[in-house]
Amino acid sequence: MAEETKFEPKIVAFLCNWCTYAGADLAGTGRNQYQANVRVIKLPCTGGIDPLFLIKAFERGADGILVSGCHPGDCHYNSGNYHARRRWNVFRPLLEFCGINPERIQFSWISAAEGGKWVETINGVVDTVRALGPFEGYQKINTIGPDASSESSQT
Amino acid sequence: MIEALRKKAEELLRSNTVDVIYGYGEGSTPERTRPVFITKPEDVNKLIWNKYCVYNLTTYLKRQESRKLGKPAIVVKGCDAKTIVVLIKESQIKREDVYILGVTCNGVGEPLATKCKACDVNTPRIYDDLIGEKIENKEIPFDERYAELDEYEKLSEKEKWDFWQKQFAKCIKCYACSSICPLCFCDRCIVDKNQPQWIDPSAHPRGNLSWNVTRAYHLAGRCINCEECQRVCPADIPLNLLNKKLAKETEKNFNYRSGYNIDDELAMATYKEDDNQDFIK
Amino acid sequence: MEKTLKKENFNSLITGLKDQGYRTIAPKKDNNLVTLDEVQSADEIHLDHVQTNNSIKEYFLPKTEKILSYTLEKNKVSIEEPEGFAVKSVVFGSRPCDAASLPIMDKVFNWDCSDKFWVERREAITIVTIACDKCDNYCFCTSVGLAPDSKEGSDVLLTKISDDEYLVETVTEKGEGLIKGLETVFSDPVAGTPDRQVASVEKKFEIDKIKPWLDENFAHKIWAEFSMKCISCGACTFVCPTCHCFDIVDECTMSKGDRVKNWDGCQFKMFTLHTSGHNPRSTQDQRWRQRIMHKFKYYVEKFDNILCVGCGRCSRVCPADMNISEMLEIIATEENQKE
Amino acid sequence: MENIYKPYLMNISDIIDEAPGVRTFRLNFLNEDEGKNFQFQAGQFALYSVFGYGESTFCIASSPTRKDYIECTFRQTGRVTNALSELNVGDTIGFRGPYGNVFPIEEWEGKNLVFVAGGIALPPLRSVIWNCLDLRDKYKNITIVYGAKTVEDLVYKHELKEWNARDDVNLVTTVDPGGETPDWAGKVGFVPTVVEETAPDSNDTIAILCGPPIMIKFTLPVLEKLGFKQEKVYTTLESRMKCGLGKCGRCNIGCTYICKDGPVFTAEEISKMPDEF
Repeated sequence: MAEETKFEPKIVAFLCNWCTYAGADLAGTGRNQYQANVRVIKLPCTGGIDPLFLIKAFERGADGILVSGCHPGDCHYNSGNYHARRRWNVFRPLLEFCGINPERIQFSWISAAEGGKWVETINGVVDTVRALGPFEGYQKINTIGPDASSESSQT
Repeated sequence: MIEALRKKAEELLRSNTVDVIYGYGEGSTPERTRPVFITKPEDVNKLIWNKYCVYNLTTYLKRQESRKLGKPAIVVKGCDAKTIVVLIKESQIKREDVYILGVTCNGVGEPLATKCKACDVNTPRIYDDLIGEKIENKEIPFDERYAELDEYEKLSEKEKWDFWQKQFAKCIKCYACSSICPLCFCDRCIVDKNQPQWIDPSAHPRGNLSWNVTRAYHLAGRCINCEECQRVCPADIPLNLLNKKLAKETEKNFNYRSGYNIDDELAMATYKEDDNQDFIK
Repeated sequence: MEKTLKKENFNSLITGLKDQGYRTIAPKKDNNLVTLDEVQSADEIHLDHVQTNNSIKEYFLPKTEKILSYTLEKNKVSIEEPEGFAVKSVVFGSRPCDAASLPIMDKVFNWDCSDKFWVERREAITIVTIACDKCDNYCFCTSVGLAPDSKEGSDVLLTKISDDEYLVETVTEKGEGLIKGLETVFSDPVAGTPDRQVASVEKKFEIDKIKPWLDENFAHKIWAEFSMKCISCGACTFVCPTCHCFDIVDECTMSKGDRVKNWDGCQFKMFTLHTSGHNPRSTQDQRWRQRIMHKFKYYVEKFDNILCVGCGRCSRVCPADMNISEMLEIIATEENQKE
Repeated sequence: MENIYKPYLMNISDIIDEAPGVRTFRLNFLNEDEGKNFQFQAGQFALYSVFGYGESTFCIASSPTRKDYIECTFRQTGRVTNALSELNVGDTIGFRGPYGNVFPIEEWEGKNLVFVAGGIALPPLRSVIWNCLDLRDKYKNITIVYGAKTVEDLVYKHELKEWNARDDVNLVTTVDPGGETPDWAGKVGFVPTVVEETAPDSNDTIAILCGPPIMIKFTLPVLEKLGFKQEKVYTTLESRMKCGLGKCGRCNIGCTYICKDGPVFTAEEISKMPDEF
């Protein structure tokens, strides 16, 4: 009897160098286990995360995304996370309006001291996205080749 | 009103206050108008004003060809005038570099353009001269202004996705939406940058989704709802819904409306410590 | 061969084509637009329009198409060629101007060496045109040597002869084969001269006047004057049935990718931009001139055809109301005045 | 039917750093049969591709008389050339060509040749220079004037030495003022000036010119002054190209398609083209 392969979501995490990345590091040095579905991309600051990065992650097969940085007031560059928060406030509803489940893009503040929160958050994201299932909508448009698009247009 | 407009235009050109008038002229058909560039006082009779003057002429402020004509006076409706506020705030033009010929307007388009349905700028909020009888701008409640979005926001996640996929499939990547947009003024658009190539240039579902989402997002907190992108789209994609959604979120979250007050900080260039963060863990 | 086709038989025609393995593309209404699109039944077909929004071009030169794919493994590359792109189809109800664009474009895609993506699609697709029974101000086929009932490029031409009947004329062997294969759908023509309902399209300019003027006026102030309102989008070139310029780009992930041919247009400022930063056509007047010159001079000199069929789409969609026939009228008038 | 957009696969067998940002690749056909059947002539160009990045157009820089390989020299500027410079010996690239017309070197037999090149424009001429040198008996005096911004920017430094050492080649190298090094033995000055100083005899001579537009612009009058007729002056043009086959529609200057009717033109032909370079 063929065993049903369980869906394991691919999660891309965009982390700020100063807080969340260090927090994730702390979780590692503290030997706190968390689900291995996450691929971490380290960036200097959440303020430097262009929403295009998130779209690109979906294009390249991510089922879910976590964006995480310093708590308000703690930004290494003073205000990067405040600016980022403004952008997320409008970008998230935009994606939702286009039919992308907002649960697939999650945001968090995790400081360098919060290894435990990192573990909790990433496990939460993985569980949520696993429950949502593969991001079929995006996978479909990723696999439709350029040649197929004209035939499928306007239908 | 046309007479007053022509008279003023002639006066501005004769006195060398400006070098050129960007205005509306007669179009290919009676239901169309077209942009005209008047540089000689004797040509002011080419200027017209009627309900088909839907264009937002401020887009020519970004074009090198029209800029070469010198200092302009622009015929603007109340909605178009908001663009100038944003352009000034974003350091694209200086207030003194443009002469604003505001026209009062009771709506354009036949049938009436959707942008006119909840208009609260019948009289421009910024102008050097006002042509036409001043109309008292009314206050329109938030819900009414964004009423157009209701039927789409109500859709389920899958319905939304299917709706937009169907719309984006029509996109042919002609970039008329960004070419016409007075606020898409980057010398080289992100889609034309290829190191790295963030947005696939092909007009397939993947490339079309990232292009259309990015185009809209780059106007977050900036779009003044002139609906030019939607008007020019040869594939009839309701692009303005995306822009409007972003405007709604900007207003809801930051109490900011683009182009209304020249003293307001640009929504996306500032922040407040107590900005909404109920979605952040 | 001449036959007639009753409107009520459209459905059996489409079903018949389907049974024979054809995909049918026909005008279809979608919101405000009528587009050439795949149809499953005759109910979807919409014929009460002047012109479809998209041109027939997209079924021969799609807006985006894969020209090869590859897989990358370390420093090993293997190339795979696309297959199955030429789908056996009938385009039903396209306009004569659209059909006429095909033999014109055959020239550029076949001179010197043939582009198989074009050629194989040309072979796979049969064109059943319906002569125009109405037109609008933007139509100018009669000014570029065509007519609302031209047969150029069509395999079969249908002409309305009453509210519910069409005259069917085969133009090519391919068309004749198609009709013969579906004999029961068609009837024999009734005796007498049928009442062909064909639009009358006003002739706006003398095409003979255009090229001589272009030959002399590469540097003329009209290029800048006329194109001042142009916003440099590609709408005119993309909806044009004869504009065929394209771009080739790679799209890939780390391990595999496609080389893709996409529509491109001479009105974009990036179109001719060199990597060095130099741009031979950096201003809009140069690009507008290129568009007119390419259509009415360069292509004529190279391939002996005007690269325009007078469909008027570019002028209909232009965001700034640039009107190509108006430009040509001005040129023809100028040429007249010179004499 | 053959897919005209399908490239040959080529193996990079050698990489030479010529100057800052400028590299030469030596390429061999992965499929030996393709290599055996492949022919080109001096002046032709090709489209080189890095899979995943796209295609870029430049000339074939090696001589058709050297049959075992193809060489190309490129400067790192755009997306594809940047990707090319990331590659190593043993990597595979795509190659489409040869395209375009050729230098009519048979017509030049029995004549003097003057090659004038500036900066990164030596590669297009290198193919024809070696071609003529490999058939040295067929030509009379051969003069090469080559200039670059600085000594470092000169490409093919080894070959310049080789040409300099030959007594059947008159090589004049120059660098822009300020670009010289203490041990620089060549001239200092801009190419047009140096051509004027060198004053090659225009009698029975063909001039072949390649360089940035500004160099061409100022060298053409100098050649005219020296008595060169326009039809005796050849140059090669470049443009943005995507297909190389006369279909994609962007490389035209008037009715002339650089990819099919060029890239080699005489100064006379160019003088008749509309001013849209």
